[in-house]
Amino acid sequence: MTTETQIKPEHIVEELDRVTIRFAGDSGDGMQLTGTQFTKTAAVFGNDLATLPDFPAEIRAPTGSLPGVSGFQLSFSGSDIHTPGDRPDVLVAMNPAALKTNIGDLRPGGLLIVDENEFEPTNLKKAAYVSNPLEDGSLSAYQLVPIDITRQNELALEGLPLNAKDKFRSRNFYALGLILWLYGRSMDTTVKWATEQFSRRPDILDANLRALKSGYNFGETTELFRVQYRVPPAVVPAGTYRHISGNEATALGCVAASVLSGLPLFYGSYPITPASDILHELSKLKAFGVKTFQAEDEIAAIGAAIGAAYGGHLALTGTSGPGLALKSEALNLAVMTELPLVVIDVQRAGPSTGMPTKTEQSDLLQAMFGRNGDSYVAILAPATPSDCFLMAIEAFRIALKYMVPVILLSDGYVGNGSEPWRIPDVSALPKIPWSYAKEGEEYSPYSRDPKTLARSWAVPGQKGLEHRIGGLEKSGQTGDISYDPRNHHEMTLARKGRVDRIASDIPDLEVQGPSTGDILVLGWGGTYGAITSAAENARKNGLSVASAHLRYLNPFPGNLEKVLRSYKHVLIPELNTGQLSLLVRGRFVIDAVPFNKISGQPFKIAEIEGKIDEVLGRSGPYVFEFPQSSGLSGG
Amino acid sequence: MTTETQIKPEHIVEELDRVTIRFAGDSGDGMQLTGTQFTKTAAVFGNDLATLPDFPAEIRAPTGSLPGVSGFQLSFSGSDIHTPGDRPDVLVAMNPAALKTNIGDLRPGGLLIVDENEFEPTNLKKAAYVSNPLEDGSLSAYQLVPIDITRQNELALEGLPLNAKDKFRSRNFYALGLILWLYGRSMDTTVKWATEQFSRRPDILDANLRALKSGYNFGETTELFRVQYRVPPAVVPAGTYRHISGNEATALGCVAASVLSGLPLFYGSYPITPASDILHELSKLKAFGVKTFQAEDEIAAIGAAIGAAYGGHLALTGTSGPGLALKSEALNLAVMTELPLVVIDVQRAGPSTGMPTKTEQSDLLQAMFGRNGDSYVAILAPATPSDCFLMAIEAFRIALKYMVPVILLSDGYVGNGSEPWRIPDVSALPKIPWSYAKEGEEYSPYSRDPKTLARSWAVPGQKGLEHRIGGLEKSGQTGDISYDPRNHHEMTLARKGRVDRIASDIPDLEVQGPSTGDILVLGWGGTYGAITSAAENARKNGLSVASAHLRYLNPFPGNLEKVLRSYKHVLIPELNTGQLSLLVRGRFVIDAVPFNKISGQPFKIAEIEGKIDEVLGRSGPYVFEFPQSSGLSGG
Amino acid sequence: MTTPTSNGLIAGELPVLTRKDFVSNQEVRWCPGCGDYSILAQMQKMLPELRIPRENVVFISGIGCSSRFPYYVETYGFHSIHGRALTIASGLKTARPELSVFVVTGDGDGLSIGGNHLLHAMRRNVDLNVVLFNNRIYGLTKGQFSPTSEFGKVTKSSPYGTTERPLNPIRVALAAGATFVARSIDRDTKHLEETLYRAAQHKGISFVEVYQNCNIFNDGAFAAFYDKDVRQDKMVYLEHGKPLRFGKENQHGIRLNGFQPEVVENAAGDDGLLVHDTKQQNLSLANILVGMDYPEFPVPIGVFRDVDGPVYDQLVQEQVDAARAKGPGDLAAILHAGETWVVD
Amino acid sequence: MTTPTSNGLIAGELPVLTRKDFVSNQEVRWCPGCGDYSILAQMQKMLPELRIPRENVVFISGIGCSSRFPYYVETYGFHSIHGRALTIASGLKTARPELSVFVVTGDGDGLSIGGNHLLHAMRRNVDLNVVLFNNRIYGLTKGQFSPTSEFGKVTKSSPYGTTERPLNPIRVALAAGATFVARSIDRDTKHLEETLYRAAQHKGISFVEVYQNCNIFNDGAFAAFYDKDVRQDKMVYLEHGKPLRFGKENQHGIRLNGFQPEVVENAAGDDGLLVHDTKQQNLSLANILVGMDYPEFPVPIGVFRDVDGPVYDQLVQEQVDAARAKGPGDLAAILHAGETWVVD
Ligand SMILES: Cc1ncc(C[n+]2csc(CCOP(=O)(O)OP(=O)(O)O)c2C)c(N)n1
Ligand SMILES: Cc1ncc(C[n+]2csc(CCOP(=O)(O)OP(=O)(O)O)c2C)c(N)n1
Ligand code: SF4
Ligand code: SF4
Ligand SMILES: [Mg+2]
Ligand SMILES: [Mg+2]
Repeated sequence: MTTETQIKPEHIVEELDRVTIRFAGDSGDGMQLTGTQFTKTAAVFGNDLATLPDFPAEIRAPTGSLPGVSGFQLSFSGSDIHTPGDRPDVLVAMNPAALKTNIGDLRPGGLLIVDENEFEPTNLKKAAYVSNPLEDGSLSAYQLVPIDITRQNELALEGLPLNAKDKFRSRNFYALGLILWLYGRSMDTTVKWATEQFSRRPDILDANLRALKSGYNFGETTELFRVQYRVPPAVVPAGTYRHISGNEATALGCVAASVLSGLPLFYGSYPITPASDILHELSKLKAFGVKTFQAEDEIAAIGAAIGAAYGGHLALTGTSGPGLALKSEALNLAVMTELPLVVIDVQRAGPSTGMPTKTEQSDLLQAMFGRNGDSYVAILAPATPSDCFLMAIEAFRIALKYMVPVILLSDGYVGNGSEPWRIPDVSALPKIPWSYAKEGEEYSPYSRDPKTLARSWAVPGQKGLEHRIGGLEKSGQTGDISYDPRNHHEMTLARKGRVDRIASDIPDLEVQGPSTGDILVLGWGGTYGAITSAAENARKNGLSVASAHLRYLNPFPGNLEKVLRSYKHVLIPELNTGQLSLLVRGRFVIDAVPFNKISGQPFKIAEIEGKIDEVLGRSGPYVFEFPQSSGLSGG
Repeated sequence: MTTETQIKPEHIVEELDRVTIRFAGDSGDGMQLTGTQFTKTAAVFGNDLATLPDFPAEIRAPTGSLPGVSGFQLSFSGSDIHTPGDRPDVLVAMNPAALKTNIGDLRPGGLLIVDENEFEPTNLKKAAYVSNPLEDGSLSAYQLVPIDITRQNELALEGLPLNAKDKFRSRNFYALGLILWLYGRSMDTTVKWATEQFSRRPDILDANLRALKSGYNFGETTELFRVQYRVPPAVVPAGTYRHISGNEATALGCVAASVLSGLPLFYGSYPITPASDILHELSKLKAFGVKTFQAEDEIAAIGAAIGAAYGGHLALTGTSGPGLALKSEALNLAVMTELPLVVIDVQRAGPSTGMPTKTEQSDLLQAMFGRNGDSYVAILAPATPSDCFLMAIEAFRIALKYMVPVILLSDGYVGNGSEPWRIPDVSALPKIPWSYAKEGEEYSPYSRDPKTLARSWAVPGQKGLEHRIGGLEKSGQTGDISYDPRNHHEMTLARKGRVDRIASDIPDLEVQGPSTGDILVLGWGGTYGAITSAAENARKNGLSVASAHLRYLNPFPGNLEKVLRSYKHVLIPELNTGQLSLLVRGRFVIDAVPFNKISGQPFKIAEIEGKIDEVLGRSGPYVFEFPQSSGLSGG
Repeated sequence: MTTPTSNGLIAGELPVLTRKDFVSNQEVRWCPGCGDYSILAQMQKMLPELRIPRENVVFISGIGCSSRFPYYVETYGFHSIHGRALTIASGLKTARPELSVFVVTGDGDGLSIGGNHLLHAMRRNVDLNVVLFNNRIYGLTKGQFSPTSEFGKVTKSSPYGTTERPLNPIRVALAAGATFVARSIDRDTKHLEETLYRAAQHKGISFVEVYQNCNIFNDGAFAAFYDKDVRQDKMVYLEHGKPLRFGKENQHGIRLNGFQPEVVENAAGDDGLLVHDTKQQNLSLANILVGMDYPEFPVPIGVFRDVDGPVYDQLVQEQVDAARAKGPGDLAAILHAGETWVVD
Repeated sequence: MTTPTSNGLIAGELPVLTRKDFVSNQEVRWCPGCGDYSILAQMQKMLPELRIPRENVVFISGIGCSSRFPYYVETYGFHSIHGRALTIASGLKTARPELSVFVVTGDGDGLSIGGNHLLHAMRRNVDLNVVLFNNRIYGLTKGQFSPTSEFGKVTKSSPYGTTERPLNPIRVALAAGATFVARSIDRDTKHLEETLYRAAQHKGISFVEVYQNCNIFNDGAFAAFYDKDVRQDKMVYLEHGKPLRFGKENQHGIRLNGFQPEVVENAAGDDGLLVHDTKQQNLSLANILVGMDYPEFPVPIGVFRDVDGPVYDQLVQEQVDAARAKGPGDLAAILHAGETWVVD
């Protein structure tokens, strides 16, 4: 399972349990690629890991500018980890702008590798540096290692038939080589990948590989680094693993649901960050019978999906927050016509256009209530990137069984983040059952299954089951339009009741830690890692802290109230102003404590630990420490 | 103040405090007109009153059909009343369908006047009667008075140069005349109105007046009614009164806000039931500088209003539930750009198209949360038709002072309902203050007033204040695009905080009844009348019951928590599945009891009284009694 | 993953249905005298002629008086939300190309709130049959102006007259690339039925504008040219391959002067008269015809365009079929795609 | 109720501004090489020529790369939401007709999600200046096909090629009744600046489609006809009153054959060549020109239509003015309208 680690005897080797590295550079500098390659290498080696890519908002912001900085953070470990790390131990900054926007996060004493070549007046000015930070002593809190990466790389590529720009573009491989060496990792994974990737550009391949090796050798030969580090492999369950991002896992989960149900998948969507990748993924999978429909807008996208659901297909629409707002009127049509439909919202920071490339959990109440009338849908939320696979399947299972729209609340952090994933055994995945109304029998569109309250589903093409549905209230008996008071009252309660009944069909909420105690930290969605780690740390510190994570937001798991009442305090950290908090407090009349961060960034473990201390009275009120870069616009 | 009452000595006159009458007939039978005329007469006489029109969903459903039935209920009284009455004392049914759909509501022993001419086989069949109810004894619980209105009216109009259809169409005047006589009312108001109304059709005028008088005289001369009734005038504050519907009052309130602020009113809207009348009203008022923009859809309507707000005008958009769903994405742009905008939602029964002509209060949570991100707006709700005038003015006051979108939640019951209104003295209405940023001074679009947190408003045309706003997050300092974590956190809290601060600028919640006690019945919107009456009745019965009505839903009045904690129980009746309940429970962690009816019908007083008894343990669980017609579709 | 229906269009097995088979049990609830009744009747007459199993026919509508249509037709039906019928229909037809999908919409539903979906369904050329009931008013909401109301029209929402020029639905359809575009009239029952039939037969999107009288809120909107006594002088029927002629004795004609049409009164022969050609891919002729504005010209009625084009739902199906022909999707294989590693 | 601004267009007081006055302090953040830079530059050059007080100029955009435009122009600016710029602009202009309002949109923003608003703003003829940056791709979301992408185009969201035909923005604008319709190109800076100027001068809506190269996701989309060496042979510039001629030596021409255009190679004289006329109310000619599809025809560049029409915002203002001329609104009077009674 491990590739030979390349630790040379002449270096001191220090063993670490966990390391967090951030690569930062201009968006043209290939930092996402560098990070991904290192991540794969660590994964193949057997580390547990978590990643956090951080894209700039602009397609191509001006080179060297602050808004143009692109970052990729990963944390890899010899034991179980849940987050990409609060603060990097190592920062690789390819230019002054990358340094400026990222240095605030580096832990004091951390290793800071910079490409000193780039610290010349023009770039310094673009990054709004008045003096050169490499020289003015402002970085004294860190282990600063300035390397002239650009120049070293140029030298390494001398003689290659490439122009200066192309040569310059390979310097991320140089940096990657150096970091691989530093952590005693093999270049194999990257060499293999690059060989495939650049098979049609042997000149580029050659340059990149030379850069990679030069960086590696530079580490080996210079005296700059006296210590090499070793992070042993983690103990993880046996199986075949791959790396997967949340959006990929979502797409695969939807296709799996199609295979497991035997219904063809139809995806209606309109591109929007950070959900577009689901469209890109699914549009490739035509061999599975998947049809993707890039609509003229979000309304048309959900409309088309409703049409497909009406036609008996597995219907999906996906978007991000502003798109969900646009879909709300049509989603209500699916609520009223009780059609099985899955809606994916990869949440981003709002309101309005907000910060499209930043994460947030602020669409929960929109998902619950963002429609006219008393309109109930089921709501699920994956906790991690790979969980998207299972939750997508689960969304379709519920939609088909209860004839109900299901909203799957992913977010930018989960969707773009990635993690190692133990690939499930396809034959072990349970089939998804569904049924159409029987031909030849009396049919009434709103006759309900007594157990699930699901209405009976007849689809065009079924002989003798011709009927009409629509957005007007319908008689529960005949299916005809009805303005009858009792009927509307009862139909409203039936539509709600059908969602409530799902509670008995989903797993109970699981608690990590003591089953009664001082604090339960309750979370949902992408905060899973930070919450779990914070509670673990608290327990390690001897505190009575449990954590639990809701993957079902509507209905809640049946045991939720009991769990909540087993702790003195319930703490609910969310990346919003308190949305789950409101639901929990309002539903159970429990004085749960909201903990809210609305900065477009995921929680740090330390932040939640800090709040736990506050709630336990171990410290004063917790105050967020935002990075120093905060005064800058576009940072 | 009173017109001479026309009670003749030869009849027994019984004095009543309150009478509720329902006129019901085919939509072509002019029942709305009949009801309105009686209402006006009662108003001019000095009664307090309340009305409830009930239109069919179809424009013109087939004559005589159940879905074609149109009704108008009014309650008039010698003392203060708040609702159009739970159950009519008198039902006038112009055909079998009208009888069928309305008889379930008539109080046992009530007076039932029917046009017996219409109870012939075809009509009976259309109303799904197997036998003639006038003959089969099924109406024995009521004082049945069958009159051959059609024929009597025909005779009265004999010789007039009108065709049979036109003659038939005047029989509502005959019925009106009869009822006017029965309650000892003058025909003056109706004669005056008709004379103006039909000034260009003297033949029709003549027929209607003859019909009116014949009905009146029929009461006077026949022995069918031995008793005449008298409902004395109520003691109401001095002033000039008129009749006003909620939608009219809303339109007038908006124009008043324009006059009081000195800013021209711009109304962007797309027609939708039951909000269209606001568009119709405002489109007439060009002399006030009002510009109405009938947009291509609801999105364009709010977009245009946002444009007008950006241009420094008084910006308004209005719709009903499905339209609010469509506006949600754009409304969030107004939230983000912090522009003053008023959004009116005349709620109707949902979800989806629902029952467009029926009332409901089910858009509260949509108004609160129906947008992506943490998005806060102010929310107001008028309690009665005439209250719409004041709340519209208040909405604009708040929007301008806090630079915030305000949603005004009216509903079909309030919007279409009408009541006598003491016309305010224009000169006594307070001016609405606002200000643009000062030319010549440094301008930053997100610099905030320290007290209100409102941002500074500069509008195109102001020299030297050129700036850019938009839906992306902006730096609170510079107004430039900002992805800075701290900035987003702080801006989100500022947008929320600005709404929260309104709490100190609105009146405290007033309580009717004891200031501490067993139950507080808390309501909002159009349930005001039923709740107030039920609490009054309960107090009359010696119970410790207070009521309070929220006209401000976000933020809540500052004293709300204190009020809530002064009672053993808090009961929250709503025409939805528990929306205010959730907000109150979640905010204050108080176990308020939801009481929910979702039938498209307003609350009856008795229903709330029944629930009060349940909460006090004076009776078992309260169960709604829906009218018998409930099995029928389209009823 | 098979398509989940029991019936497709199986050759040799064409069903014999009658008009009655397409009448539902729902009471029709338009105002007495409304033009919608005729459109419903012609549709119900036409449907059996298509020889399609009834269960393969679907009617989808938005909101409006016209959009009540599906309730009255005994097929599958979906009365959706305002303006969105085409989106639902496009999804349904793309998912299930074997169905025969009709869309019923109004001038408000289809051209106001739903205008964009019309544009895009047409450019995609989804094989739908769209019928737009144009009464130049909002009926259901009781009489506001619509995007086809005449400039200056006084309505409930325009007491001072509108200040906006109407859209011409045919012109919009042509600009969006609709492959079958026609206009008919509620009262000309024969022409209407025939037009609906041709539209249904067309592969690709068909768009039929029907002038429909709303006798409650816009009575007589089309009377000026389609009242019995003037009709022949004020309308010109477009027929493929025939010169444009009109008038009581068919005595007048239309010819081109450069690219501008002009009326020739009492045209002697057909010489020089414009000959209609529905088969032109190029839109010039259709655009010239749609530019013949009343009252300068007689109102053109009939098929403006009837051409072939790439059909969206078919092409999507073909892409799927082609991909599956290379080997149907293997779930285990895509789960294992990319780099994997084994922990044991 | 006076309009709340300090500056109107006061004759005799025209401001003298320079290009620099229209450059904001914001760093321009398009990809290096993007065609948007040129459009921005020509706009900033053109604006001073209008002699409008800078504070009376407003730029409103939707979302997309193109829609970042307002940040870079030192006027009032509103970067709104995807597809809705025209609604905001229509409201602003209707409320404040004295302002000069520009709308910047993309092929996705303006024709996909925003297509309907385009139709309706055009039919209303709101006096706006609309510039649509057509790069035939979604730039900001990183490379999905747009409604102007060529049929069959392979993009991130169409790995098997699109199955839908593109819209022609000019054709749509004409069909919706836009009164000024033109096409220009990012790289032809002179033509572009001039076209923007003429568009801004037009009373009523002006629509300018600008072919714009997205060098990141759709590089060279227009290269086939506008690369330096082929340009003169593959494009034809439309000039009012002039015969349609093109080619390196201006040797080729366009003439009509019936209602169909055809290329005349090496046309001797101008005789018989089609003479351009932007002033036709009738759309036939403009529609013929827009139907000249590449590569059969050279790509027409220039003003297709430039006519007068009733201007929405003006008419609305006139209705208000007329009503107020009869006596401004009296609040007390309308509160007391209808029947009233006095209780004392
Ligand atoms: C989202 C939404 N907006 C508005 C309405 C109200 N509405 C229903 S039908 C209609 C227009 C009807 O006009 P048209 O489409 O011409 O149909 P017609 O009634 O004339 O047949 C409107 C505005 C609605 N139901 N939903
Ligand atoms: C409601 C909504 N849907 C989708 C998006 C995502 N989005 C932003 S710009 C864009 C399309 C951009 O294409 P275009 O309008 O052609 O502009 P370009 O970037 O090419 O200049 C999309 C789909 C969004 N911001 N909002
Ligand atoms: S309102 Fe007009 S369109 Fe609607 S049903 Fe009545 S007549 Fe027909
Ligand atoms: S992505 Fe394309 S359109 Fe957008 S800025 Fe870059 S080059 Fe320009
Ligand atoms: Mg209509
Ligand atoms: Mg584009």
